[in-house]
Amino acid sequence: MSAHISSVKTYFTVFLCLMAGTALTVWAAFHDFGALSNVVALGIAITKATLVILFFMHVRYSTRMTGLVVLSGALWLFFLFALTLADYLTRVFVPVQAAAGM
Amino acid sequence: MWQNFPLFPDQASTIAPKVDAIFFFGLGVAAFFSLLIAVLVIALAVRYRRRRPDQIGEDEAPHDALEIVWSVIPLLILLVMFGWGARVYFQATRPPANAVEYYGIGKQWMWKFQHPSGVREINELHVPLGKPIKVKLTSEDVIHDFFVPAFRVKYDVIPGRYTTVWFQATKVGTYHLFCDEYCGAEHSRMVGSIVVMDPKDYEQWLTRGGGAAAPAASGEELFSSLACSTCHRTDSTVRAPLLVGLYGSQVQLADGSTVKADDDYVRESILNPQAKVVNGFQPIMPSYKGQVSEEQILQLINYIKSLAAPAGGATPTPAPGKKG
Amino acid sequence: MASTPETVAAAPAHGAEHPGLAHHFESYEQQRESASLGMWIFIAQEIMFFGGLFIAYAVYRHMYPDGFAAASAELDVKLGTFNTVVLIGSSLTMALAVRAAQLGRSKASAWFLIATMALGTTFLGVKGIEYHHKYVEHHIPGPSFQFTGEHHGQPVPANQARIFFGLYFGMTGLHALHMVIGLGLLLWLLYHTRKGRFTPDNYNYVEGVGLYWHFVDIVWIFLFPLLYLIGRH
Amino acid sequence: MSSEAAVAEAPHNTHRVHYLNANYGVRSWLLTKDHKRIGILYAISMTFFFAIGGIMAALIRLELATPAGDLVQPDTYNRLFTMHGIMMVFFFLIPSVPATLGNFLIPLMIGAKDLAFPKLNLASWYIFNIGGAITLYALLHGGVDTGWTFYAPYSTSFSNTWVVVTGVGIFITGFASILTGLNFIVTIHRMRAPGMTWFRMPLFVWSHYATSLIMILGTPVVAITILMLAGERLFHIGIFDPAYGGDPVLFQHLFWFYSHPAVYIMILPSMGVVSELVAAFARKRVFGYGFVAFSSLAIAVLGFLVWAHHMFIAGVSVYAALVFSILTMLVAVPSAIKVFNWTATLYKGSVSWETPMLYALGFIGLFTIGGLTGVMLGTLGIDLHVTDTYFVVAHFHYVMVGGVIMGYLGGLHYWWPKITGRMYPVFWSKLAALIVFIGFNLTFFPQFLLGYLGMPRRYHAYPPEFQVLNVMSSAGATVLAVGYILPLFYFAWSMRYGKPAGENPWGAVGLEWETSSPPPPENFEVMPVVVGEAYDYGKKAYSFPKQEAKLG
Repeated sequence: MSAHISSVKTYFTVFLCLMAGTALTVWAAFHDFGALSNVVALGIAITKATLVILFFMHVRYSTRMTGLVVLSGALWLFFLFALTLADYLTRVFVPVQAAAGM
Repeated sequence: MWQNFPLFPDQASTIAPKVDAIFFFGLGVAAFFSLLIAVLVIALAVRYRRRRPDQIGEDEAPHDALEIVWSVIPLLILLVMFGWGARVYFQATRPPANAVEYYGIGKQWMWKFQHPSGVREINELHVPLGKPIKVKLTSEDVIHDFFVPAFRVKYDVIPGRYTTVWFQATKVGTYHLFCDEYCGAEHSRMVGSIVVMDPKDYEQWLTRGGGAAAPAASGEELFSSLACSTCHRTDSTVRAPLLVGLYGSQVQLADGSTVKADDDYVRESILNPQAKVVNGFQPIMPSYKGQVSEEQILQLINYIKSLAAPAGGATPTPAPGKKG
Repeated sequence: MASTPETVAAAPAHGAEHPGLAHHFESYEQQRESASLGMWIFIAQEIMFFGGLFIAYAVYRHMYPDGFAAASAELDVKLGTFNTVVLIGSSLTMALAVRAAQLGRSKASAWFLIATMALGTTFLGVKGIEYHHKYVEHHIPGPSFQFTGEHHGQPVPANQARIFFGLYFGMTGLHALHMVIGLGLLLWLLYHTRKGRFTPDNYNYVEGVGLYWHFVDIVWIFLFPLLYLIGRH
Repeated sequence: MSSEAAVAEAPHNTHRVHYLNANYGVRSWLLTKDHKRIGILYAISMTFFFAIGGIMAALIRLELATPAGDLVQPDTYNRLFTMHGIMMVFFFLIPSVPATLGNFLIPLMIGAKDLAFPKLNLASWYIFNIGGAITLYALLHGGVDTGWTFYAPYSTSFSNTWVVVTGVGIFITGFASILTGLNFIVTIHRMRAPGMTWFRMPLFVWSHYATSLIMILGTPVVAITILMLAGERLFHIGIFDPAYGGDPVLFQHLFWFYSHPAVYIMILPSMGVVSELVAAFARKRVFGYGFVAFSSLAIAVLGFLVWAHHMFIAGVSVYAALVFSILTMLVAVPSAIKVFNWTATLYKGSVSWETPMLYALGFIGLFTIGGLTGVMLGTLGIDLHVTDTYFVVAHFHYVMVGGVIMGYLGGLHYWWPKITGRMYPVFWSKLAALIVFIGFNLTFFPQFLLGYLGMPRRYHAYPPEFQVLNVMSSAGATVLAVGYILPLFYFAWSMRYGKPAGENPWGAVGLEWETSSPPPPENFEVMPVVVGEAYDYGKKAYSFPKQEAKLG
């Protein structure tokens, strides 16, 4: 199967979605969502990244193997984050704050 | 080199038998499986040795059941080891409430200890038999590690934060203290000893040997020499909060939150006063960072602790001799 | 997935009728799939490379939220947003360049490559301006670092801001380095496109550099909100 | 070794072109794109680094023969154990089996002409040597005294040795590992011979596939950690240094995120070698082929979830310690599956006691001890007492020296006839295997006792009561050194005087034994098609369709 060739229209629609995403994330930054502000910012960034991966990088049309490699990259990053933060979020930190913060 | 040749460390603390118990269980599992595999491999290799040059082995149908068995059984044994180990770990890292608190400072290639009564020692720590002892540790430079093999006690001593170890000695004697995290050139000389004594001898040693001023007393001198007393007065709270009865109480901060006035709060307020400003006061207190060493901070903390007694309470009279 | 088990044709010397097909590959398709898979594995490795910096960011933002918010306030959101638009634009032109190569239109592909390089250089130019601004403000970690900021009325220790700026320069610096390498690859690609080396059968290098460029864009898509947009409310 | 060109032609195959006599001259070797020659180049530079690491090990053992630190200055001792660690881990153990035997054999075993990216493969060797040269440059100027673990804040602010330069050396060598891993994954996915499905591949290839996953996903994290360490040391950003508000435990998290999977990079290829040896010398299909294959992948994935069992007493939270301890128990199960399956393969086999099989049996025994002491270290209650003592030193030497090096030597002895077309003397090789086994146990078993007695790691002066065990260990080290030197002699001898080995000297089943020894430049005169299962000693597993019209 020769690699899929997307139409110019697809590329431009994806581009516009990315522009909208950028505007949205900047707008969202100036409004207080409390604890959710991180979730919103990361959510928008992940959607934009997925758009680039699926359409600009043709993962949408390429072999299952390519998708597997992308997912394994993300999964390993998740391993790193989940288990490192597991330590930091549950650590009863008794800081000698002065030395640390000063 | 032959006269003293131990093969097993002596048990000198309450946690030691517990650690040894799970160690022997682990050793038993390791020895059993190692011997099992070794005997099986040698027996099979001899029993089925090649007799004719062109002889080939018989093909075996796969036994999925057997595979599951020798996956699940090792896993179960491992989970038992995990659970038991976790219990011992919890006991070893949680000091009992009535533990007496000592201070320990690791500094490149020496140990400095301070008893609750203020006596200070270098590279040696005298402790009473049978009492739970908690040592609050921090480091002034790199990561060290407080390791007493006879007590089966070990924890890293990390700069920038407090870590604690606790033990309750069960045998009188002198035991090795090692620094167990690589810390530079003289890492292998950063050793000391823990001397376990009868409580009576310990008290005697304290008064006789450890003649240093009670930390609260020298803390009091520091309190005035560093001009803390100019603002923190006992009679007025115009410029600074009242310190009498402060230690251990809940403090209402300017940003609305409340925090317990423990060692770290006091320490932080000395070195970085703006971090937690008490409600109703201006952040005018200067920072003492760089002007006070770790020991002086500990002495100040002890002085403020001694103020915890109700006003006019028996502030300990300064002991006669004063060791620097 | 294994190379399609057609009869094992006696492989002729590849050079003659199959320009650009390496001797140890059976077919163009096998060569293209290998090149694409190789590039994707390289990108998975790059994800973990940047991942180390992102976890350091996450840990210190958890430990010093105020310090990070105060330090982030020093960054210029307008320039950051402009840069994001520029970089996503360059991703578009890169995708069109790859498409042109797939269709064998070398001239169009060359122009799109030039557009991508122009946008990339603009991005680096804007980054240069921002770095100079930090230099003037003494916000570069090192002996000359000064910081007196505050967040919600609370003064913020310089240490916490220094960590933020250390991570800022680490992450955006590494990203900029990847951009410079990308521009070098694009230049090499432009040279070979103009010489007509890439055909609809053999455009692996164009696709490879395209994947690399899109990855660098994705890294910035995450960097922008995490560095520029915290603590703006 | 490097004067390959001088290899005397074995009389009977003078007319046949193979990869050694295809072309001559130093240029033909230094610019080769042939995976077989690159494997040999790797073997040469790795042996050189192993020798340096070995000399340091000897000096360390000499120093430790006496309680007082009287052979070298304390600072010199610190540099010795640091460079011993760096040289052995980064420049010998990680590339040991994959870069030599893996490079040589994977294309042969899956019926490909070469690896997917030959130019990248050669670049990987050059990058490996450049990294090595930089680290040697730092070594000659005093080396590093931070331990191979580079813990902050000692490495960032208190050590005034060549930390940054050595870090750059290791950073560069890491890319050689990444390129090798990338090459293997793409080759195994895209270039298998027709008919070679995943479950007909040799277990050697499975284990290298799992190793490559770790190389790709783990190495970059240590690369960025070294960059951050250098940044901290030069600009005092405050990422790892508590004096500037950093957390030294974060460095340990990032360092061990790679360095624990790195120990699986070292052991998995040797496990692959042992699977091949046990199958070949029992002349039987490996028992539970599917389970052994998937256990390699399971080790690669679970290996990434357990790193903080190196940090139980380093200040991580108690709950995180629980999570990592239970995950460590999980990662031990696939290794147990492998050991049980190897043992079961011997049942009803036709077991021959050739030299490679001696190394394989030695591996199974020693790796079992190493693995089980590893599980003891993963148990929180025990780790509390034994971490950072000689118990840990004994554990990882049992796995790395008893496991990886035994596997590497076994593989070398097994495929030497295929690589050089020559056999080596049986008596001397069996003697060397025995000496290595005895020397190894005498060196490292006493260290288990020392560990529980509480002798800390990285001490050059220790209390006198530990001396007897240390003297035993030092004595064992000398025996081990003899065991490692012997193969250099008889391997060199065999290249000139060894009996010519035919296509299949051991009567084993495998695509690499279906071509001539040494193999032709493109591995097979005619590309094979796989029709049978792996290790099927019953019927012929490979056919060569164009058998009659023999090519050129």
